Amino acid sequence: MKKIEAIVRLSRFDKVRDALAEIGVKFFTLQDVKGFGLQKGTKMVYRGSVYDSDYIARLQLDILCSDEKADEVVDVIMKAGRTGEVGDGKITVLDAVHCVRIRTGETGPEAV
Amino acid sequence: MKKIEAIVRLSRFDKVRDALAEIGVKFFTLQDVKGFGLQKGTKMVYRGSVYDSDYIARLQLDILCSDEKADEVVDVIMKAGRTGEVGDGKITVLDAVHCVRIRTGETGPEAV
Amino acid sequence: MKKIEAIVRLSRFDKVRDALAEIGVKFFTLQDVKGFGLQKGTKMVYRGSVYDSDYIARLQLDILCSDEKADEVVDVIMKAGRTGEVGDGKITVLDAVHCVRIRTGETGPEAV
Amino acid sequence: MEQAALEATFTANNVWMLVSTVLVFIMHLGFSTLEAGFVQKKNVVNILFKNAMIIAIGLITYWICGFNLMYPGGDFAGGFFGFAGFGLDMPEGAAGLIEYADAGYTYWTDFIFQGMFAATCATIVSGAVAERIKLEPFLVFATLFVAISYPITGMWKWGGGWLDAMGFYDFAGSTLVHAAGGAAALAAVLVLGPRRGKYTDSGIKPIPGHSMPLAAIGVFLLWFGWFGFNGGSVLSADPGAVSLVFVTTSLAAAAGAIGAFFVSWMLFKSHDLSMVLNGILGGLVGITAGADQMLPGSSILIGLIAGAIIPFSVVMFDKLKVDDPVGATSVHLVCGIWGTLAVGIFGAMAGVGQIVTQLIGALAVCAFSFAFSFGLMYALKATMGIRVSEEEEIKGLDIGEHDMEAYPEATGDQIAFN
Amino acid sequence: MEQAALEATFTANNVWMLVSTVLVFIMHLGFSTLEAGFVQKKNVVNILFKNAMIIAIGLITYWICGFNLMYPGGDFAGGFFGFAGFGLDMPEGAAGLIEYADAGYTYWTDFIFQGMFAATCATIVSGAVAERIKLEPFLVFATLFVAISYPITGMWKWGGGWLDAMGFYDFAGSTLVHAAGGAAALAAVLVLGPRRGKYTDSGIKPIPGHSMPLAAIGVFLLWFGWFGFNGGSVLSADPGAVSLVFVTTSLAAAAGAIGAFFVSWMLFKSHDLSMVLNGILGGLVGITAGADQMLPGSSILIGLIAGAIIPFSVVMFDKLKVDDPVGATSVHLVCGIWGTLAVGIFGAMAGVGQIVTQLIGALAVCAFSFAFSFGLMYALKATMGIRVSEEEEIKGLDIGEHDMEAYPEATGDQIAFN
Amino acid sequence: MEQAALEATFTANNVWMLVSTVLVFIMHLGFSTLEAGFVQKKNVVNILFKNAMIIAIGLITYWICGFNLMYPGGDFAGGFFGFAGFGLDMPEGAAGLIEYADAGYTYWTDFIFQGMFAATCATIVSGAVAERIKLEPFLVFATLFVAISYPITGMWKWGGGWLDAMGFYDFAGSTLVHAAGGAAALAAVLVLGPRRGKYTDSGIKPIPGHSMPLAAIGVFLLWFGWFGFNGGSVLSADPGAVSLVFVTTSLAAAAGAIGAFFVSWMLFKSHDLSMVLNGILGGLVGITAGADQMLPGSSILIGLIAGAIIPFSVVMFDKLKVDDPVGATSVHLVCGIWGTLAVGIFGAMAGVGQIVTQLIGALAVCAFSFAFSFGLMYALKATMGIRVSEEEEIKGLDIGEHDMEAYPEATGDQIAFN
Ligand SMILES: Nc1ncnc2c1ncn2[C@@H]1O[C@H](COP(=O)(O)OP(=O)(O)O)[C@@H](O)[C@H]1O
Ligand SMILES: Nc1ncnc2c1ncn2[C@@H]1O[C@H](COP(=O)(O)OP(=O)(O)O)[C@@H](O)[C@H]1O
Ligand SMILES: Nc1ncnc2c1ncn2[C@@H]1O[C@H](COP(=O)(O)OP(=O)(O)O)[C@@H](O)[C@H]1O
Repeated sequence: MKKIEAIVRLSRFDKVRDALAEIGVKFFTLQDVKGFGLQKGTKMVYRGSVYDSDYIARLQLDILCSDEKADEVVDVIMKAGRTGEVGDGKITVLDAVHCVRIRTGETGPEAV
Repeated sequence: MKKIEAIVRLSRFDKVRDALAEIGVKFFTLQDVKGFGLQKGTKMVYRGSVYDSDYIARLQLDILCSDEKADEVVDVIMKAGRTGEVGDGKITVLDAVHCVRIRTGETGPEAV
Repeated sequence: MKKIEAIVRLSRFDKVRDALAEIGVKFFTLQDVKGFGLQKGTKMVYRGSVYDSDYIARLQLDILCSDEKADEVVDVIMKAGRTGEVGDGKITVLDAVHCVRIRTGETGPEAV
Repeated sequence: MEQAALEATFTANNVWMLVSTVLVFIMHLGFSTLEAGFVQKKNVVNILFKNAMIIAIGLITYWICGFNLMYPGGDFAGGFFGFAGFGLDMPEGAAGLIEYADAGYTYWTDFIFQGMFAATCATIVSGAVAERIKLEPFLVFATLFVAISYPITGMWKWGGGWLDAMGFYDFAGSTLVHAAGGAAALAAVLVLGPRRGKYTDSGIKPIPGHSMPLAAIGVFLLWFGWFGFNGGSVLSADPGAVSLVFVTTSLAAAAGAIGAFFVSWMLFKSHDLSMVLNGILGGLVGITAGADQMLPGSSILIGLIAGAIIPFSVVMFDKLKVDDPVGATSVHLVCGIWGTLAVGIFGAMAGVGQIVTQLIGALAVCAFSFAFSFGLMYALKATMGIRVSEEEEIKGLDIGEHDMEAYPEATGDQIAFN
Repeated sequence: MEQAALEATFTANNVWMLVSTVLVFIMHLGFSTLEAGFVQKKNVVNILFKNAMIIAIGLITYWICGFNLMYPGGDFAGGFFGFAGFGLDMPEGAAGLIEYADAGYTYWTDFIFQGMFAATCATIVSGAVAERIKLEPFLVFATLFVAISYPITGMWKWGGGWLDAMGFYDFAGSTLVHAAGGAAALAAVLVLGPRRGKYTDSGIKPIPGHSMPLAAIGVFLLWFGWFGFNGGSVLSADPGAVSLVFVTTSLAAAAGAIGAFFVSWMLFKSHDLSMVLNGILGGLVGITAGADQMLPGSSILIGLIAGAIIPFSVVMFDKLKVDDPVGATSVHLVCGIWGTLAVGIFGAMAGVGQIVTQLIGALAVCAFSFAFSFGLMYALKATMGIRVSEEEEIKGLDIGEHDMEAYPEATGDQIAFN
Repeated sequence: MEQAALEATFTANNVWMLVSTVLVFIMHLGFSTLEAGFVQKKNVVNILFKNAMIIAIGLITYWICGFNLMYPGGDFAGGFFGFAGFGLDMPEGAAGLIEYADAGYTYWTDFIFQGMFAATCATIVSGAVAERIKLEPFLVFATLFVAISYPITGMWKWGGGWLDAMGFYDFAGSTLVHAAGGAAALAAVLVLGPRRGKYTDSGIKPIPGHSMPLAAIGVFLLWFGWFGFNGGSVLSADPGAVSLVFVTTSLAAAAGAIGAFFVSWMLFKSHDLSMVLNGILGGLVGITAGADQMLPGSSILIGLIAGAIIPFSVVMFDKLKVDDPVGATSVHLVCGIWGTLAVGIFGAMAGVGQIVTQLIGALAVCAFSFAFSFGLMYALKATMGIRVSEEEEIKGLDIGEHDMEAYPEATGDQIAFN
């Protein structure tokens, strides 16, 4: 079992979701995250001061899948999420030692 | 050390929290997440259009615990979080290679 | 590759961010989380009831870095994030089996 | 006074009464935002929906029967009940205009000013039963309450009924509007029960409202509207009377804030905004019965006491497990009764006899209003059911009753740039 | 009437007209919050910015030329167009004061009351084109529309032009303000196209507004302001007339809520707050043409029908892929035409001939307003471009046009304690 | 004028003055929401609390001594200070009514209208010191400022003091209310210091306010209230004068928006909503001193310049490290002085001598107000301490001073369904 965490642009989210659906990933978990760093955010103006926003807004998708499927999922996200501009995001793959579906108690690949 | 990520229903949160307390898990981290998928969300109406919400709202609990305790924690969440209806959520167990309490610098099982 | 998840106080965030920048961690992901537990939150008053807030607010930083760098990162966060009062938070280190930069497709340490 | 000048005065009077009508109207927005601010995010659409419907229902039912129940004219017997027929019909010519109220206002002005009042009374209930009552039975309740109960008790005094004959005084409605609404709210809450999770074995668990700015907007708008509520109750633009009412009303509201400020500091060692806001309302409700009878000093005292009552009253109702998310019972019922009694304690009418009369009046109106509401709620409970399911209460009434959210969020719009 | 009394009446009349002006002014806040509530979080600064600029532009252009285009006096030929010159100039002495409008109001009052009206008409468009129009071309559009188109069609009736001569009746502007604004909105939307992602292959995807409380505040404030909009259109404080207008206006609004309530329940099996809010506005727009001609019963019917029309109309426009985030076309155009026709169906002027006249008037004004706006938008599209880039539409116009967020968030301030 | 007609005029005048009072009252809501919108989420309860208390304190202290300090009557010596005793006492009979102000308004009206003004002056300070001042010392400051300083400088002109004798003109308070409040704000900010993290080594770090809709609501409500602020300062309902004031006030506000629009585009290449909102307020403050002296053209110029000043002034204060989260110093102090001078530059009183007189008046009032506030703040700093701890500033004053949040969130209520 793998847990894949993908950080993508808001504007690419629709594409990524649809691409995932095509390869049979029909459910994932989503959260709003902020990319925080030293490089530039977005130009902002407030009461006469021009400044950069501290952070950039990104979406994080958490996807559980079987070990075999992981590469395909990463691939698909990479293709659908890419614009080529700085800031396209990252995909991290973690090992999940265990996974349970609360409703049924199924574990492992059947649970996702 | 294990990191347990449990995605549960909002309406089961109180039960899960209390059940965890009973087995001695007295602290965990919580965040709002969205379950995103192809199946139905909630029926919504807005200005004459009836539609399904894109996502369902869920809570994610992150719990750090010792390897021995992990099974008990998973078990307890499963029992307290279950309604039997589709949408009860998932529990994932990850291996934490290291864990530190910032205040004291304690590591490993003492840190949780 | 390691994924480091650090839960820190809001009031220490600036210090932690600057300390990380000094050791060359120039990008990380941030999210608002709630620390939920049995101990006290903050004293609150509402319409004549004095009570404790259910949770305490914390920030979670997710940092990807190479295996070698991990200890330094943990160390730096621990120093910058510590106040010595209860509630300073935790740092967890997970193994990332894989990591990709979406823009370029670079993997592993080059991707972070 | 010769005719042309009389007509000019009539015009000026009527302008004031219409301005007052507009001001009382906007109190509905005040109630809406106050109540919206004091409920949880998941029940905001529901409370706004109820408030929008109540003003509609209030006006339409007042046209159907309310006005003629409340002001039946000389036709009623015994002073307890009378009805002048359905619908409206302006008397012809001067009889509906300059002669209608001694050049104070026209027939239509009378109707619309009183109609706005009527609707406020029903609104008081809506906040107290928030976050757990089903929409349809609530609307039925509001319709019958405003169509029947409010005009009947109102008639007892303002329609020239038995309380009026007895010498009971209630200038702008501390009893007839506020305590009546508050008693109905209390009855409704008792039948309905508290919100799930409020009173637990380990004590009272407050359920904070989701937006203090909305609540504060509500209180300021209510104060704003109160200038019309009390100022319009002079029933003309009489310069001395209206301006005195402005002074007493404002000072009582100000003193209410100060009273609540100090008492809540004493009791809770904290500066509780929700208490100060309720204190202002308490001061306003308190002065309403005698706003034209007091000098500034007395009005300050009345407001100060009303404001000081609020924190005690809120705590008391909570101890009694009367769950009222917006404090309607404390503000409208308790301070309404206080204000009614104050007419016998301070000001031009002070006297033991008057206190007794005031007490009788307040109790009679509250008793009727309570009984009517209790019975009606009970009947609704037995038939339609009045409480949402536990699951819906957790989910929120916005999704449960309206399939909507108050603050819909697009994916990732929390931070809108990319 | 002898002089002193006449002056007193003049003073009272003018007070009322100024109060009405203030009430119409606050409708701009009503529009602002309504529209802000009905757009997504990422476009809120933009809609507020547009509304703040529109009132400024509306007043300044009305000073430059609007007033003298709309009320050119006897100078114009044929009744289609006239212009009395740039700027303002109060007639000297009594001619600009007591004699200016038969002791109804002064020259300055006339200008400022009418100026507030003018600005509302432009505001109607701003909601319909929200979330995708570029700021600068929109401001150009608003400037020219309010400076030229609105006063020209307004003159046809209120300035004594050909529609007035024909017997067309539009008391406070169901056609001249609302349908005119609505027709302009429709034209603008057609040129501009729908928001990205609204009409997809798999059907209509609603894009919910971000704040129902803001929307509700908007509707209550609009109703509040409408007392001045309709009440001030009596053009004096005549007690009988103004108070009747208050009654008809309020009852129609109330009935609008009820009409929309039942129809949207029937159609969608849900209690849609946005429909009830639009229903109130529909009722208000509907009664506006004949608010002084109706008795309470007819005004309720007019409002009920207007409210019932709203859900159907909203669905219809959506089927036609006319994407109007706030429902301006349904509320202002459709109910505006309905209200104009209703003058011929109900009330004192009812009659087949009148219906025809009303229809001609409504169509003529809408046609002109539509054509003017369509042409202007088209020209702007060809020159400056009127639509933001797809990327900007996704990011939101707040960042795109203003480099700001409506609800800036500090890191971690969602929960502010530590 | 014979008696009956005179009384009718009196009634109409007094209605207008009371309506103005109500409008000035609602400016407090305007200030509340404007300031709430311009602070961070974690300090919203605090700002609302301060504003609710200020109106209460303002009215009560005006009753205690303010009114009699500001309008001491013939008793004062030299024109710098006078006091007619504590509390209020309406002159008997006609002396407090029709004769009190030549049939303009009653004694009570005078008190309550002036009392609302007084409270606005204190409110100006509250925004400038937001997000870092301790609650209790601020309330002490507000109490003493509004009870003593404001009435003393007010008396110099409106109470018939030395500035009045000198020919200084300030129609509705560009100097006496706005610049006085702005100078006090400046003094307070200087003693208090900037917010933590605003002025860093790497430059100015803006701290955006948390809600632009609240800020916009505030500005619209302030404009709304300004019709009473300026319109009521005519001190009667004189149709010509009040309607002219409406025109000049509105056009100046509109022009202020336009001035700020163009200048902030020039300076920042962006459409900064907060600047346009401040520009509107700048225009309003600017016209206030001479609203009855200007023709439309001049009022537009005055507003345009005021609006254009705003962006420059905001940037200047920021360069000087005067940290004013809401722009009170720019809007009230700078535009207040500009408006005062404008009386000598444009309109009926223009002339070099008048400019000098205006300058003397403005400087004298600002100097007194600044010195009083600086001394008082300094004394409070030395005794109670005026600044919250660094930790509390980070956590926010809502938790620190009030143990509350402005937007409490239940677990998971961000998305309320399940
Ligand atoms: N070392 C890291 N640890 C955690 N998250 C990171 C790291 N580097 C980047 N991210 C996340 O990925 C997002 C995009 O990264 P960025 O470096 O801007 O893109 P690119 O790889 O195209 O240069 C960031 O907003 C951040 O959330
Ligand atoms: N493959 C997956 N990857 C990540 N999260 C998932 C996945 N499947 C489900 N989830 C999470 O679990 C929640 C409940 O899952 P769901 O499939 O609806 O329940 P059930 O297992 O009862 O059918 C979802 O909202 C989602 O957040
Ligand atoms: N067992 C745990 N699992 C997950 N998160 C935890 C756990 N213990 C603590 N945390 C997180 O760390 C934060 C601070 O922890 P706390 O125990 O209060 O600090 P300290 O270690 O100084 O006593 C909490 O708010 C919570 O988010």
